[in-house]
Amino acid sequence: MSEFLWNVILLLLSIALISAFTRLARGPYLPDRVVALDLISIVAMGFIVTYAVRFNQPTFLDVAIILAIISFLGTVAFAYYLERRM
Amino acid sequence: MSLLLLNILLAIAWAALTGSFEPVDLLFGFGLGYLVLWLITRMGKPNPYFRQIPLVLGLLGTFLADLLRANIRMAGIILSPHMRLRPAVIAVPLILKSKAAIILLANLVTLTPGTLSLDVSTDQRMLFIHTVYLENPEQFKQQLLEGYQRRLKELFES
Amino acid sequence: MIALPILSPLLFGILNLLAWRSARLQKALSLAGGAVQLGVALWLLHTVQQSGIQHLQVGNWPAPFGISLVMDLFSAILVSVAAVIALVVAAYSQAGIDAPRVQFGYYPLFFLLLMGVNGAFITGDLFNLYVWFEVMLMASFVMLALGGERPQIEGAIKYLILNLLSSTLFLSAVGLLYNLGGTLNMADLALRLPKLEQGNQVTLIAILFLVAFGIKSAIFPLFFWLPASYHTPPVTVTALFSGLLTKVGVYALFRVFTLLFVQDTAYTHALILVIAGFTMVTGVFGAAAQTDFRRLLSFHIISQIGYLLMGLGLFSQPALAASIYFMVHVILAKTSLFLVAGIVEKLDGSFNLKELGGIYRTRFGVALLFLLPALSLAGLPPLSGFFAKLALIVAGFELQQYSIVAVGLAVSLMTLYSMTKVWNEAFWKEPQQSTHHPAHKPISAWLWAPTAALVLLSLLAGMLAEPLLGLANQAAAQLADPSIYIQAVLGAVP
Amino acid sequence: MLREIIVMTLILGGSFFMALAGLGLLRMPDLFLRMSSTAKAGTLGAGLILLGAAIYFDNFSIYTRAIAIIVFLLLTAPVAAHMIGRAAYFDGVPLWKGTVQDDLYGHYRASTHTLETTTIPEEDRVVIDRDDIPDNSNFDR
Amino acid sequence: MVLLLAITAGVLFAAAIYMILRRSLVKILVGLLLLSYAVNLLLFNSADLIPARPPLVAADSLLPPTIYADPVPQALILTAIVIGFGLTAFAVVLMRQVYSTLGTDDLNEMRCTDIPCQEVEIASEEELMEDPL
Amino acid sequence: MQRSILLSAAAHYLMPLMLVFSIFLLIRGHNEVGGGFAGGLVAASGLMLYGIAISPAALRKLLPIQPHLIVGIGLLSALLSGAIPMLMGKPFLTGQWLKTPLPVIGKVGTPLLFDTGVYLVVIGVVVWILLTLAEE
Amino acid sequence: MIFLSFSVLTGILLAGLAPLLHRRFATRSAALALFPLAIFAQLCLAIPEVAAGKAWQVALPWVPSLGLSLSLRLDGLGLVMALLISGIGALVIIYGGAYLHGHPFLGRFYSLVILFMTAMLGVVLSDNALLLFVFWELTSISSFFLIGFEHHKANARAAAWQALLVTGSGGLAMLAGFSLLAKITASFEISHWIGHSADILAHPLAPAAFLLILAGAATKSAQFPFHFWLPNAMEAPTPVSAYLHSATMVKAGIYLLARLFPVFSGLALWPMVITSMGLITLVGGALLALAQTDLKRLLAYTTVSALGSMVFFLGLGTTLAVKTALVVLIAHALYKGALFLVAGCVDHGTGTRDITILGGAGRAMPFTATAAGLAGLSMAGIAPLLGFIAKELMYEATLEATLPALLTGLLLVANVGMVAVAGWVSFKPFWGKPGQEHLHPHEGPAALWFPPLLLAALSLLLGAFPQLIGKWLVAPAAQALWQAPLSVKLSLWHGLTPMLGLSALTLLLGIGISAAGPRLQPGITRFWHALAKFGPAAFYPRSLHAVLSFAAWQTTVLQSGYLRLYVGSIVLFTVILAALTLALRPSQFSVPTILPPRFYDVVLIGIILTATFLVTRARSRLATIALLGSIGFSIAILFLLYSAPDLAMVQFAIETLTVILFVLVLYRLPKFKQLSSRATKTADMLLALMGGVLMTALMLIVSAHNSDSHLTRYFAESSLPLANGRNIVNVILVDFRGFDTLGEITVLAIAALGVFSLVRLAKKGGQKRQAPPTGGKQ
Ligand code: NA
Ligand code: NA
Repeated sequence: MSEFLWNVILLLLSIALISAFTRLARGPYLPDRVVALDLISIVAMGFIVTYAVRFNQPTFLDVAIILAIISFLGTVAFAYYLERRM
Repeated sequence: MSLLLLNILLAIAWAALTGSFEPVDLLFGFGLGYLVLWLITRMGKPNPYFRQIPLVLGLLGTFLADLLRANIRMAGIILSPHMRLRPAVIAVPLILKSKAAIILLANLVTLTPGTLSLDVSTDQRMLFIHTVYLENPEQFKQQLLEGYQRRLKELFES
Repeated sequence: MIALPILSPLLFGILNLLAWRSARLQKALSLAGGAVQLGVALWLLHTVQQSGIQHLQVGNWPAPFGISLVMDLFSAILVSVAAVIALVVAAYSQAGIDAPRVQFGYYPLFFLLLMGVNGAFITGDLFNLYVWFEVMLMASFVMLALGGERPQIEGAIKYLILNLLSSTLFLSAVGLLYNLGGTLNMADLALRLPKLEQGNQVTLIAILFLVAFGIKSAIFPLFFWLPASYHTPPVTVTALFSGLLTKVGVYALFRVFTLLFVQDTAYTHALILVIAGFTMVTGVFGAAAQTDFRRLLSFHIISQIGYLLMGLGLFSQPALAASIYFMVHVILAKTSLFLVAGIVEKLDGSFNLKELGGIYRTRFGVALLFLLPALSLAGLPPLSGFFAKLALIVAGFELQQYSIVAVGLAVSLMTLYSMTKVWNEAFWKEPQQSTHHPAHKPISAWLWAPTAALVLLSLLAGMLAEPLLGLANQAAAQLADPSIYIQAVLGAVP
Repeated sequence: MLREIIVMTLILGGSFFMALAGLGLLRMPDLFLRMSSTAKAGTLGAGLILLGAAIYFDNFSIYTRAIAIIVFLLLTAPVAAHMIGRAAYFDGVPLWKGTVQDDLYGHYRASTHTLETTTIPEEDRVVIDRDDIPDNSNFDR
Repeated sequence: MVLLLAITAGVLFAAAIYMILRRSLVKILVGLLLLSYAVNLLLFNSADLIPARPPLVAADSLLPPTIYADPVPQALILTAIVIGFGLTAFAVVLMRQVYSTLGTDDLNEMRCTDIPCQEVEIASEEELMEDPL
Repeated sequence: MQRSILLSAAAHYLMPLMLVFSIFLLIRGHNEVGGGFAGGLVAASGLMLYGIAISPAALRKLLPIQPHLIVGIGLLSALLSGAIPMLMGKPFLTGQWLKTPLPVIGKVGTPLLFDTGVYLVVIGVVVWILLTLAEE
Repeated sequence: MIFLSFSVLTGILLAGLAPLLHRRFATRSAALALFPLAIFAQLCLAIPEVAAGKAWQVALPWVPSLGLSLSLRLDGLGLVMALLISGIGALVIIYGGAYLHGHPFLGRFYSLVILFMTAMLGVVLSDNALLLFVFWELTSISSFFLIGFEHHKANARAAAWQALLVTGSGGLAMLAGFSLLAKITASFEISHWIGHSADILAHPLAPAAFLLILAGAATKSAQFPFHFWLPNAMEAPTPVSAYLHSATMVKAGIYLLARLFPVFSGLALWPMVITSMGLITLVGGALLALAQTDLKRLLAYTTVSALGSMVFFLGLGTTLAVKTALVVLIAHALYKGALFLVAGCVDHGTGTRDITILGGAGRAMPFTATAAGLAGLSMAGIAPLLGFIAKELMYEATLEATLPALLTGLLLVANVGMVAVAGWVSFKPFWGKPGQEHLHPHEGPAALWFPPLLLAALSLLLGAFPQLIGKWLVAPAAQALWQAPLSVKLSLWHGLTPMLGLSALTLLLGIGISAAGPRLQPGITRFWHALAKFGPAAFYPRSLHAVLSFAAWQTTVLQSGYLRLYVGSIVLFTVILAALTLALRPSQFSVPTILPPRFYDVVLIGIILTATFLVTRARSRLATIALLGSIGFSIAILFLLYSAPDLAMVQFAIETLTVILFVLVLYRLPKFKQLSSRATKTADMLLALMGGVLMTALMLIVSAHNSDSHLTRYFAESSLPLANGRNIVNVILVDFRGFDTLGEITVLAIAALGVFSLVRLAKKGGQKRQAPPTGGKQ
């Protein structure tokens, strides 16, 4: 039962990942891709946390923190680029 | 004053990170926070709004519930085969004067269902909001005025 | 303390970085650093010669686990020659490098480059070797591009891309080898690789190493980055590169193909020999086609690499000894030539042979400084190049490898051709109208004195051929028998 | 047992909202609508999962860490959305054709680089080079 | 998984090589980045893959659990990643410099340091010899 | 376009948090996930965020010393941590530990000094590069 | 002998000091001739002992590990050469001082001549082949400088270069030959070789060694087909030609053949190759001489011919032939040395060397004319000069050889040429009719006319008293060749022999041609010019040109400047080598199946693969960066899934920083353009695929092996107890392998420094940036 649920969870996360990636690949505009990349890192974070729980590895949560901090920076940088381009 | 507060906050954050609230940890965290703050004293004027930290946290709490509700509504839109959309960019006049309050408002707007703060005008008198489903512009502005704006004004400008 | 040749340049590099604003302080530091380096290197050479291979476990972690620093005679010789070059170039730089470069980190880069080079020479760990290669490369990228003008950055681009390719291949090969051998320590690998059931896997990886280090050492047909870039920076930089960088690649080839990949020498080393021949020929042909002093010298570097590889391909103790001696010879001679090219350029304002002329008439001393290393490079007796080539020939005949010897001799003639071409054009020919009169230009003692010292050393390398060959032979004996190295690092070998 | 159920529910819910954010990003017709779904659903999803994890490990340091991340997300997600949204708007990313009202139109003054409350005369508006924007990959068509 | 990872690394290698073979510097830069991904995967694959067993010693024990991932390749990759970052940073700036100096990023227009730009003159002085006998 | 007030406000509060977190990563790195690299990268990210959100000039003002000196000091402390054991006659980089663990930090030894060097170098390098590019 | 060994050292020292001495003592610097004179005297004192069959010998080790030792040996052969070298050397220094009086580089001249002389002495005294080679090359290089003495003239430079390259290539061949002999006999000592000639001859490599050494000798001694450099070398100042190109250097090859006569003469190849080469040179040289009008070139071709004759007789190899070769060697040195010096005097006194112009200078230049006459008579082989004795011996030797008629006939032809040239050179300028131009001949100082006169007088003296050299010089020298005592009886009068008749015939024909000279010459010249296209002289520039063209072509192909070709060839080379290795040394593939992927692994890998594919096709830089980011994030997640949290953490952070870096720089970079054609892309794709397949294959081949890393266990076991850390990866980074990390942060530091310097320095230099310094593709 629990195993099945885990698979459902991971499947949902995979769906999120795939959708976000598809948007990233499709664009059509740079901001679309940036938003997609941002979502990818959020989903990745969820994935990591889920994985940490699934395999009982609390230390993995620290990676999630990094991801939360860092992904914001990436988005800001893209925005910075878009603004400097103008 | 608020520097001290921020410092204490950092000490607590440190203790939270290390997961142990022993006095030495807090002391170390305080020292560390002090160091960090010393490094960045020139970074700008400290913000008074940390005085109202508990109030802000309270607001955050009620907001979380809002967030959940909003998302479920969004789920309805996204999952329905025929998305019901009526998007618009609305300029909402601000009654808030405090910068911190405006920022918080903008954040709250973004996090609530179907709305997204795009920008604040340079003179800080208008907030531009994108919304997924606009029924009535005036009602939308009013809602925001009655809801978050008034509460924030209470918090920050009383 | 065999870590010193790595740590002392690091220290001086850092000090130079901290002394960022004072060019004078940096210059003084560079001389001091060069002198310290030379002292340390010679002392270590002496120690190694007296008491055998020196070995240090960094961090005090035992042998196959921690990083080993190993200094056998081969390493010690190269570290010493590198120190000589460093000191000479440091002195030459006092007048030979422009103020903006000094202002923008020339000296820190100089020392960090030296650190990388020495690290590569001394480490006994394969991955650590990769790290030092990167230190060296990174420093050289920056030094190369530092001028920021068209030729420099154009050259730097190609240099960078092709060298990154090589680094990647190297790193991949290290990974694959770790998968096979489960260790990174070279002595340990040397011990474990022969015990693998399927030696052919090792041979296959050996090929990757051959290509990776082959790019670094500019062998045929992987040398393209060198002629594209070496002539672009100031001669001081080129001299440093020519003396050290490609030689590190050759060093690495020697190290792995004498220590790790000796299971299938009938295949691997025969391949090296073929490559050596092509490298010599293409290099010297490339040089023959040049009309630019530095470009010509750059192609000769390639050709000389061929000779160095010849010793490795022949793979006997005398052949290895010949190559080691050759390496010392070519580093001294080639670096001197680049430095002389710098003086010539200072005098005549050009590197183009067509625009140069008349230096023999007006500046006999400069002409002599060119002539001695040039003839040495061409293998004229009794200069060092002659003994180097003779030793290779004798070693080649010993193994009945007549064709490579024939190639070597023919290339030697072509070398004579291009060296005398430079002589005819830059020194004998009358001064060209387009250039100003060199006779009245003063040359700083900081330029000629270090060059003269290096030329003198190069002469000495010929005069002292016997003791040097003896030393090389001792070094080759250590290379030819990997068990000496393994024993020195791992203690008693089962 | 109860805790396990709570944990599973939270994480399941979180991943559901994440999937939702993904689908929203994929299905919504323009950038601003897409952001509306990701900024919220993503934050909520991550928050729920983190909460689940904190409860699962039931350790003070994990709680604080989870809360730290959640606060961090709540702080940054809107800022990020705002940054991208405004940059995209002024960079000329078009609104969906079904958009009913655009109050931002004509409020950005090119000469002073300010966003103003009143409408800017045409000649001082930022001229947006829309040809420059679409940086399509082959995937587009 | 080993097979899958090996194929992935191979594809990354191939893509990297393909990009490095392009004429545009920016594309080559992309190729170099792909190359570093490829090598990292190769290194990662050089020890047994073990899911969810990080090489950490638990707070209450002296040794890691009985099964744990090999930390060595991890340390190597970490070093390689950081070095790669340094190289990338420099390469990016260098390429920018190329573009701003040369006004192009087409490598076909950067051949001057390789080919002697004046035609090589092969005719040398022996032809001046008055009597060819 | 004017700087976003939302962003600059966020940066004011995020940056010190990130610095604290980075030191946490540095100190705990020997025992938990983290270390000088990760710590340095987080700290540098924080500073970078500050530089982008407010201005490179503000970031430069904020730094107590110039980035190249941070790099130099970082390298020097890494070198020093290796040299200390040399003074005691041990090989370069041999770990030297204080007998009693310090509160909070735990056992303190030269490897921590080394890791701090790494931390500083990473910060210095990233900030140096960023400022160079952003100040053009 | 100790004096001799010192003299070599002193010579090198003196060569270095000569310019200084010259500057200090100016006009008196010709006193440098005292040095060779002292040697000459010392050698004269040694004659009796050497003639008694005693060879003086010293040996010091130099580079024993290569077989190079300082072994000097003075025997009869060496003595003859050494006497010529030092004797004529002294005269040339005196003469040169006067000839080049006031020349700015007279000091360098002294220096080079002394260096050359020393080297030449070294060649003939060395008993160690490597030592000989050292001196041999020293003669080549010093002659390079002497020929190019007037280096402002392009012709002089070219001639010097040609001489150096031709003799240098021979020298290298010779070195190879020596090394082969050393391989056979395990020694470079020549006396050792002579002692082991039987072993050498029995060895299959002997012919190769012989031919290689012969190449050295033939190039040095201007034998066909290498003869052409010698006439060109007449660009040298006349004293140099007299010394190098008649008396000494060109005889080094003859000396070498003579020296190795005992080693190789038993070889079947020896008579065949050597005689034919000598004969062609002998006849060809004489006939070519007839086409010349320049005094020095005339002399040069006859020198070629004379050298040919010496080689020819060494090739015949009979006792008589050996003796003949030696007598010719001495006679030729004396008369040809004198004639060259005379040519210099004529040039000095009249300003021209063109025999069509010269004439009637005898009255104004009596001493020169006398010297010329005597030397000319010797050259023509007229009694009672030494040349006559030599010629008689020549005919005698050919007459007793196999094929006497053919050989004698050809010899006759050559000798006739000699007589004719002798007439043109030594009589026409002095006693003949002057040409159109008005010359003002005058005699130079004594230092100019005395040396040729002395040499010419010696020809007369030794012709009159031939046994002086016969007993004391030729016999000991012949003994050195024959390795047994030979009796030598030289006399002017042998009675009415066939040789005398041939001599008379030679003289008659020669005088005839000489007289008919002006009318004959144009025809001969035309004939040779027609032939020249096919001759070796034309071959030299043509082959050089071919080599250089090939070099240029090769270089433009290899070093094309197209980076993609470089990368392509590196990849191709790697793939080919790997494929070759796999073919020759097959390895086993295996596909491990222990660990099946989970579905989310597949999702991640799917994202990586898709993104990678899209990256290669992307037309937008920013899309590419975003795609790269997604690859990096996916890889980081994979790291985490497979137990590498530290790695994931750093990868995430670095990935983001890289994106930021790109973004900061990107707006200054150009947009993607489609530059390559479809065909190129397809080819690249194939190549890239090969590279990718290779790497995958390697990974699979390697993972077929069950690896066990003993590093891992050690690190795990000692991480906490010994290194006080629970995070093993971090402990590895800062402790177990902290040294790597030290290097790594150094790389980072350099990168930052590089970025800073590159940007700032470029900004600084931005204003004064010039156009590309070299033209380039415009
Ligand atoms: Na080099
Ligand atoms: Na070189």
